[in-house]
Amino acid sequence: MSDLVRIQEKDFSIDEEVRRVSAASKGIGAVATFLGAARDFSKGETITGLSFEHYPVMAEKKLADIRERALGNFNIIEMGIVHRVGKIDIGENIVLIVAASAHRNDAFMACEWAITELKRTTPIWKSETTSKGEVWVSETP
Amino acid sequence: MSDLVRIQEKDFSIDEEVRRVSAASKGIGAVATFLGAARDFSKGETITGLSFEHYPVMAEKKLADIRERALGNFNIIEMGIVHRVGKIDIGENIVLIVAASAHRNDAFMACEWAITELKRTTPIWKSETTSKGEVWVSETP
Amino acid sequence: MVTVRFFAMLKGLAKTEIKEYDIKAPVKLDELKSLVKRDFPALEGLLESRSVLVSINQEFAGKDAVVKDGDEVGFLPPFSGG
Amino acid sequence: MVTVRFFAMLKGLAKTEIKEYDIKAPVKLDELKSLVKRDFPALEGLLESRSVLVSINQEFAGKDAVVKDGDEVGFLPPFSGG
Repeated sequence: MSDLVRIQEKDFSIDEEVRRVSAASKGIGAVATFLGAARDFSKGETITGLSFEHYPVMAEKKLADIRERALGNFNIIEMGIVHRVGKIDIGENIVLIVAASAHRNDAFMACEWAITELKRTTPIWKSETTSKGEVWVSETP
Repeated sequence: MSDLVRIQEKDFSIDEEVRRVSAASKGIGAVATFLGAARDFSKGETITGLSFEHYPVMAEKKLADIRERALGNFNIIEMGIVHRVGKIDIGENIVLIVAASAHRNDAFMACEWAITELKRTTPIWKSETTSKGEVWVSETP
Repeated sequence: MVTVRFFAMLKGLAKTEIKEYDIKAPVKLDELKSLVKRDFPALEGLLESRSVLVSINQEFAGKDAVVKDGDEVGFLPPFSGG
Repeated sequence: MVTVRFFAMLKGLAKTEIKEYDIKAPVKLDELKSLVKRDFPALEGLLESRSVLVSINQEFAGKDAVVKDGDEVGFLPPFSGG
């Protein structure tokens, strides 16, 4: 299901991603999503732009692995994950997790787990542009 | 903020609702959403369609109240709630909660609380069309 | 005049959505309930059950509430939105 | 040949993204690390810290891993995706 898990430069539509995931089954009654967006502020610094770099092949592998483990460990029907790379303006979308299940608790749990696991295991790096220039972010809040 | 909290017959777009909520601040970094969709199956019965009825004025008041209490009790920046009424086909959207915050835990908590509170306090009723005809649902799963 | 509104299965059982009562002086909610049960015997069990809530003018009302001229009273079966 | 890849601040400090080592017989990851530290002194502290992970052929590698001809080794500073 490679189109359910993607790393791409271009923006995504939440409606489209939810449709893609929901196509898995008419038994889906609950869809929890997490959207990460580019904030203008971090650790006291005003941010004017972001940029993301990833380790190609490995990052995609880790995202596919998160989906597989989510399907194996939570009572969900399908999951989608999209992460953008390259330059991202303030207010723009960065990452989307979509977890679909029959009942809402399962969807929420899987969604929260997946975004935490993404931050922990996926080789993607963020740089922030501030008044001091462009700096790599070494910690995830 | 009446357009952030609505009851309507027509479908909604998640992207549009997230944009509406995100317009509140550029400090929004995390958006958790819950989408309730029409399943084809409930308590052993195949469902061919749904219909929702609400108590006008009171239902809108209760949704506005959920948003106010969410803003007062969780560290979120904004919240939107949309619930559809009238006939809804299988696979279609029913309800959307959008919770936006700086950090993801706050968004997830407020989103889960709001959908639970909606089910508990908002005068909206679902009827399901099955092979036995149209029946009102007296319990929320 | 007090307007009583029925929703969902209550509406189906009562075979009507609205019933008006010519009430001028304030009455206890329980008295209004008795009138409703008399007029709609099919609702008797439900109106006594804790699962049917009551609203007065679109706000939840407690057991001891008082209904007065011009009020709208809603009988609300268990919600199933979301 | 073993290909070493640097990411994020490591890439900036090393002033390169890729460095190739002419390794034929398998070597311990630690030996490769010593070569890298020799060639890129600015990375020394980071490569010794627990916060920089190592991958071999796009999978996380443990301390005792062995690197062989044809492998791709990644030095991965703390992730900040999401």
